[in-house]
Amino acid sequence: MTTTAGDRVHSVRAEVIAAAAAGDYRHLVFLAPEIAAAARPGQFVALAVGGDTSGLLLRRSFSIHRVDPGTGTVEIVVADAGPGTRWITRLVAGEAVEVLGPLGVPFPVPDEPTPCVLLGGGYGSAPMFWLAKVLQDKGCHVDLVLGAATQDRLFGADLADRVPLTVTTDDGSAGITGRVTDPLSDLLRTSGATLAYACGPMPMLRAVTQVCRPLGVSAYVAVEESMACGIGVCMTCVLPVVGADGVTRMSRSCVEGPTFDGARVRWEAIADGRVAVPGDCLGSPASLAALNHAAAQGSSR
Amino acid sequence: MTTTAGDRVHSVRAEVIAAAAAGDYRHLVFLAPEIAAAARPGQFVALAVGGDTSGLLLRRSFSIHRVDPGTGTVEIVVADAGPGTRWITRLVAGEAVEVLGPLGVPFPVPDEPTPCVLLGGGYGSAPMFWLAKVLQDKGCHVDLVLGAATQDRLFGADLADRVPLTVTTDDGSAGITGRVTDPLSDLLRTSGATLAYACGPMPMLRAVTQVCRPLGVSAYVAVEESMACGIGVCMTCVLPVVGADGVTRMSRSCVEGPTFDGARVRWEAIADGRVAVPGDCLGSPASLAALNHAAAQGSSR
Amino acid sequence: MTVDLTADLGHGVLLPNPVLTASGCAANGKELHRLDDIAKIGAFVTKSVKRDPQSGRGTPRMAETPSGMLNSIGLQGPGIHAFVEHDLPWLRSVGARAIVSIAGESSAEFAEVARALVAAPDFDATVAAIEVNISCPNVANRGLVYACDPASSAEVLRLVVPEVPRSTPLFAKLTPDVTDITVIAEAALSAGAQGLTMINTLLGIRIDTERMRPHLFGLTGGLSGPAIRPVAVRAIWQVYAAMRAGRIPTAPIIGVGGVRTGEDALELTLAGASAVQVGTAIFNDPLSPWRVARELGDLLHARGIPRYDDLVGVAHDH
Amino acid sequence: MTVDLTADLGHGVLLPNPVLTASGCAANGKELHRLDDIAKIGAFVTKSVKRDPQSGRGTPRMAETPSGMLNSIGLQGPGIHAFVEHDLPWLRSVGARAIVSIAGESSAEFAEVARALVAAPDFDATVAAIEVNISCPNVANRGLVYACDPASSAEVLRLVVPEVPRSTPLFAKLTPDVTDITVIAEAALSAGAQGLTMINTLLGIRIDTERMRPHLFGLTGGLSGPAIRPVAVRAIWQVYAAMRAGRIPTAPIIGVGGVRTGEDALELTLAGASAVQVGTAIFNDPLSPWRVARELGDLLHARGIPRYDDLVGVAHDH
Ligand SMILES: Cc1cc2nc3c(=O)[nH]c(=O)nc-3n(C[C@H](O)[C@H](O)[C@H](O)COP(=O)(O)OP(=O)(O)OC[C@H]3O[C@@H](n4cnc5c(N)ncnc54)[C@H](O)[C@@H]3O)c2cc1C
Ligand SMILES: Cc1cc2nc3c(=O)[nH]c(=O)nc-3n(C[C@H](O)[C@H](O)[C@H](O)COP(=O)(O)OP(=O)(O)OC[C@H]3O[C@@H](n4cnc5c(N)ncnc54)[C@H](O)[C@@H]3O)c2cc1C
Ligand SMILES: Cc1cc2nc3c(=O)[nH]c(=O)nc-3n(C[C@H](O)[C@H](O)[C@H](O)COP(=O)(O)O)c2cc1C
Ligand SMILES: Cc1cc2nc3c(=O)[nH]c(=O)nc-3n(C[C@H](O)[C@H](O)[C@H](O)COP(=O)(O)O)c2cc1C
Ligand code: FES
Ligand code: FES
Repeated sequence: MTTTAGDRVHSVRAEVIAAAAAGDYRHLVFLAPEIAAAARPGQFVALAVGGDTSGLLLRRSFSIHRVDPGTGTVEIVVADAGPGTRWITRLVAGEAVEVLGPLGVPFPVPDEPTPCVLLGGGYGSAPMFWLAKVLQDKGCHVDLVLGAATQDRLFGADLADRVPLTVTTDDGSAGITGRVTDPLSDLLRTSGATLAYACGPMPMLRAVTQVCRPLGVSAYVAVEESMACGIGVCMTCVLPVVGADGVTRMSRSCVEGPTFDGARVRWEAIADGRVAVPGDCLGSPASLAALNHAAAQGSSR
Repeated sequence: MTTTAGDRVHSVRAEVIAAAAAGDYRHLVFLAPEIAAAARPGQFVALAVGGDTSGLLLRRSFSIHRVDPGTGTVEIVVADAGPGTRWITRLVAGEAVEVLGPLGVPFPVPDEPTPCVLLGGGYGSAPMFWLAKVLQDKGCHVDLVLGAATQDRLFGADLADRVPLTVTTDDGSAGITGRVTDPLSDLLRTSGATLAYACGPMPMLRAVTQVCRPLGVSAYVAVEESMACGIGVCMTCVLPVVGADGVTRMSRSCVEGPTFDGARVRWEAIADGRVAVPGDCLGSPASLAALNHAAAQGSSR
Repeated sequence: MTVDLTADLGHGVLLPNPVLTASGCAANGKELHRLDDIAKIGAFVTKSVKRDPQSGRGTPRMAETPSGMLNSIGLQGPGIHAFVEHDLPWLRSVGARAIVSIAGESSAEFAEVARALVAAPDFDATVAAIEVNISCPNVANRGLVYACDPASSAEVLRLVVPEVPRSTPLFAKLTPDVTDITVIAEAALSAGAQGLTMINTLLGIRIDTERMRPHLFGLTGGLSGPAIRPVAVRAIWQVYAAMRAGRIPTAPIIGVGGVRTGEDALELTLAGASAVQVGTAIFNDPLSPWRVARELGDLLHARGIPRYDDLVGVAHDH
Repeated sequence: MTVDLTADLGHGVLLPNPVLTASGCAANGKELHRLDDIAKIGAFVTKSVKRDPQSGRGTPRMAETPSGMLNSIGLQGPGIHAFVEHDLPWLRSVGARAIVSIAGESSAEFAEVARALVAAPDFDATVAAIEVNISCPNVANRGLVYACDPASSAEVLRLVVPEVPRSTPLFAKLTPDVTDITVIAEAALSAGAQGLTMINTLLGIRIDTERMRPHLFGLTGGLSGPAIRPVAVRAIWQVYAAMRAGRIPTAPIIGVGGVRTGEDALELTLAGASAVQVGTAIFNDPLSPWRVARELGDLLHARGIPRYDDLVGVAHDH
């Protein structure tokens, strides 16, 4: 399992090749051969929005749905969530857009065939089909669970032709009524999976981790934190993650993530749209106060 | 000769019906029936630029090229002069744009048939064909002079089918080599015109006024001052104009103009992209100092 | 559910809705009335008026900036006597509620302007409040803006207060260009201001890179528009917080700075504003004072909030 | 014609071009180096570093605003010892010229950080100048930002100056959130700063209107981006004018605030900046530090101006 954190990031002006509705989402295909050649599942791209006269400076991030290194195309799935995404959903074929990528650490893929369960919530399904394919190519058995609030916000149920698929919706408009995590324990048991991958809203990722952990299943989750730069220079996209050394750090989800081992994420610090700094985090105000206190004690002795 | 300063201003979202190149300019036709019904030559419209995500707040002003109250269309001619106009020149049929109008005081039109000379410089030609028609409909003889730096920046030479036309370019790429004002004295003499109308850059308007004045010819000029609001509320678009009472005031070119009697404009205050406040202007620092001085003298007596 | 948009400016001044025009961004009413009825606007704030007619500065008087603009008008206007003779009767004739903004080059001039205004026949019927624009230069103090100095700010208020009946509240308009705006707020309130308007423009400069000289005739200009909204929200927040903490006298705040939508107006309200002015946004959309009020009502309706006034400063509780 | 883009920061520090990164907008180099060679940037300004590792604040740490953004990072970083051990050697290894930004919660901490930096084995080879970020809170003085107070500003400089060889100029970084920035500039220069960096961010707040609470975890944030450029130009202009008039000591100014294009860089230069930093624009276009330098060169070439350094402050002459 390797990462690409040190690899080249490409900044390109990409032509939109196709743009079409997909339920409540917009499915966009653009030409970015450098990105298509380098990207792996779990990585994302960042698009500039609003064109030349834009008052929106920050880029918007999107999981890569899939790439085709042969044709040089990159695909994303976009929900209209605000002014930036609205601008993107109005792009039509022939227009150009500034794209940065591939960004972030991809999902780690096992070297040996391993049974896996993949879970996608809403547009979080987008990268799962490509990931499924990569895993299957490695000989892994893959089960896929897609969930959403409603059928219209379910992405890609039609794309899962080669993967056993379970669908859930909150309102029962498609598949099983309930959460995407509901069928997870049963699936893990029946498939004997030891690996899970999830992409979707934070509460879902937390729930996936909570189901997997007691069963000894590793859960890799792709988080979605508000990002200003996407390339690791601004420090806005952090969340508390426990390192290999057991120390919690505020880690940048754009370069150290967006994929993390769910067991290492300090979920209890994340609530209600906010992330607090755990008291034992490296360099937290609490830990610095303790440090200074200890230093003072030391010097007074 | 009446003005429309008190009339209703319409703020509409207008569909672009047609957009095409015209030399270096872009000729735009949009649907705005309220504006088309009310507008008269010399008035202008103000367009919002950049769409929903725009960081450009201020509207851009354009002389109305012509209107068709029957079809409800309004036409303008746009030079790519910066980010706002660039955005406008990229509009295509089917898109929508926010338009405000009709704005400003139209050219005054004589009640009696009167021989006139019309002069347009660069895109300043745009309103002249419509004005010519209105004057001809009143029985006026009309001569038209169009000038520009180069042939590509000459607008509408092909539109002057019913008007005697003289063309000038600075570089001689079309018509007479020289300034649009060069043929003016001769034309005034031969046609016996007592009225001139001009639209174009400030130095041209000043020159037209200077040629006309000694000959007793009234020159109405449409000025182009930098405007923030276009509707008379911000006070950015002023220039010093002598009123009927002989007093100079900093007058708003968007509601008291853009058409002014050239003889009333204090051209000497306008130079090098700046307009100074004449010392004898109402409320100028100099005149207020004099006022205070007089008051002090009065009270000391 | 009907939403009650009434805004309470204190001293019995209730406005039918909390969305006002900002001084200098709507002239004195006639021009905007060509687009819609200004009597429907919460209150119409007039262009700051001085004693004598003012030519204002030379041009360029403005520069567009990213999501904002610089202006350097120089308070062009008719002077208080012409204002009282022409503008006030017109505002009355259309049934507008006016908040009259006054200015001066000396504290005595402020008082003189206030006196002439209060003496106007249309004063009682038309003027809901007076805005004292102390964010303008004090000629006696090296041209330093009054509101950059607590003592100068207080002096203006002390001279104006006796000229104005207590039923017509005085709002001091503050500049954000200070190290601590709560100090100026306190000075103005302690000297008798019954409310505050925040913020005026930020001082800015634009260079014409072609001509390699300052773009504005008057060199400096005031920065306004959505670009400055975070600064306006911060100023309102700080002063409201100081009031809650009892560090300065409590009084209503009128918020202004970068408001373009109903949501923006809500933002300033939640930070502590009892009413909100729309300025530069008018140049983008001259119907914005009416639109913002409508959007604000729609927002409250959609969220099931029955009374606007209940939202003032509410973000301080969460 | 070849254009000479050399920027002169005084004390013999010449940079091959005047376009730098802004502290905190480019981390410590590794990340941006994935896009292009940071050794080609005029100088790489590192994220402000304190003595100890810093977790920074909780999130949200940013809010997008019209043509700008608010940030509230809380100086997250490795601490000076890890910086000296890992970041500085890396910067040296790629041949970058670094300007190291230092910060502290007390003036003593600033001095301690400077001392550790100067003692680093890679210091001489890599550090062209030090930026003293006094636009951060002074814990001893109720969390008031040093650069809001002339005395605190001077104290930091007085303690840092003796730690640093004179051949490594110290640039004090100022906040625009003051009534008169020339007073702070004078305090910093008189206390030994050899240059000034202007401006840091403006204090702002954003309210989350859905949740009706402040959007940022840390309540206030710093406003940056093109939205604030007119304020940066004004601050540079005022300080440069005060230097020309002999009211404060003369020293080079590094301009920062809203630069996105070569023309923006030229604007700050004409106002008085000897070099220019690119900050928030990097988030929009991570190649902007390189692009802005290229555009600036092209602009000068197109206008037949052979030397960048001849343009510094030129708008004051017209
Ligand atoms: C790694 C990653 C992958 C993502 N993948 C997808 C995807 O495949 N499909 C999709 O539709 N969306 C995806 N998102 C979310 C998408 O980036 C946001 O919906 C979008 O940024 C919102 O921008 P806006 O202008 O429409 O909304 P606004 O709310 O107006 O945005 C305002 C600011 O907040 C930031 N912001 C707001 N919401 C989010 C969010 N959820 N995540 C990150 N930043 C946010 C924006 O970038 C912007 O700077 C992803 C986000 C991340 C971080
Ligand atoms: C009454 C009137 C009629 C006009 N008619 C036409 C026309 O028919 N065709 C045409 O191509 N142009 C016309 N113009 C000029 C046109 O408005 C400007 O070219 C345009 O505003 C420039 O905007 P920009 O974003 O492209 O350039 P920028 O230079 O980036 O504009 C920056 C700011 O300055 C203002 N500005 C810049 N130049 C001018 C200018 N010359 N006049 C007014 N404001 C300016 C802009 O409105 C904007 O606020 C007219 C202007 C006025 C006032
Ligand atoms: C062109 C213009 C003229 C202004 N004139 C005045 C004025 O006369 N008196 C005043 O108190 N404020 C004046 N202002 C400031 C506004 O009232 C307001 O405080 C500021 O612009 C911030 O609000 P906004 O971002 O909504 O424009 C003016 C602003 C602009 C843009
Ligand atoms: C995310 C972010 C982090 C910043 N961190 C620092 C910092 O650590 N030290 C510092 O002196 N300035 C910091 N700044 C301020 C910038 O260096 C710069 O002064 C300011 O953003 C204005 O420039 P800009 O508009 O080009 O961004 C930061 C700015 C941003 C946006
Ligand atoms: S988004 Fe900037 S560091 Fe992650
Ligand atoms: S453009 Fe605003 S008054 Fe003329």
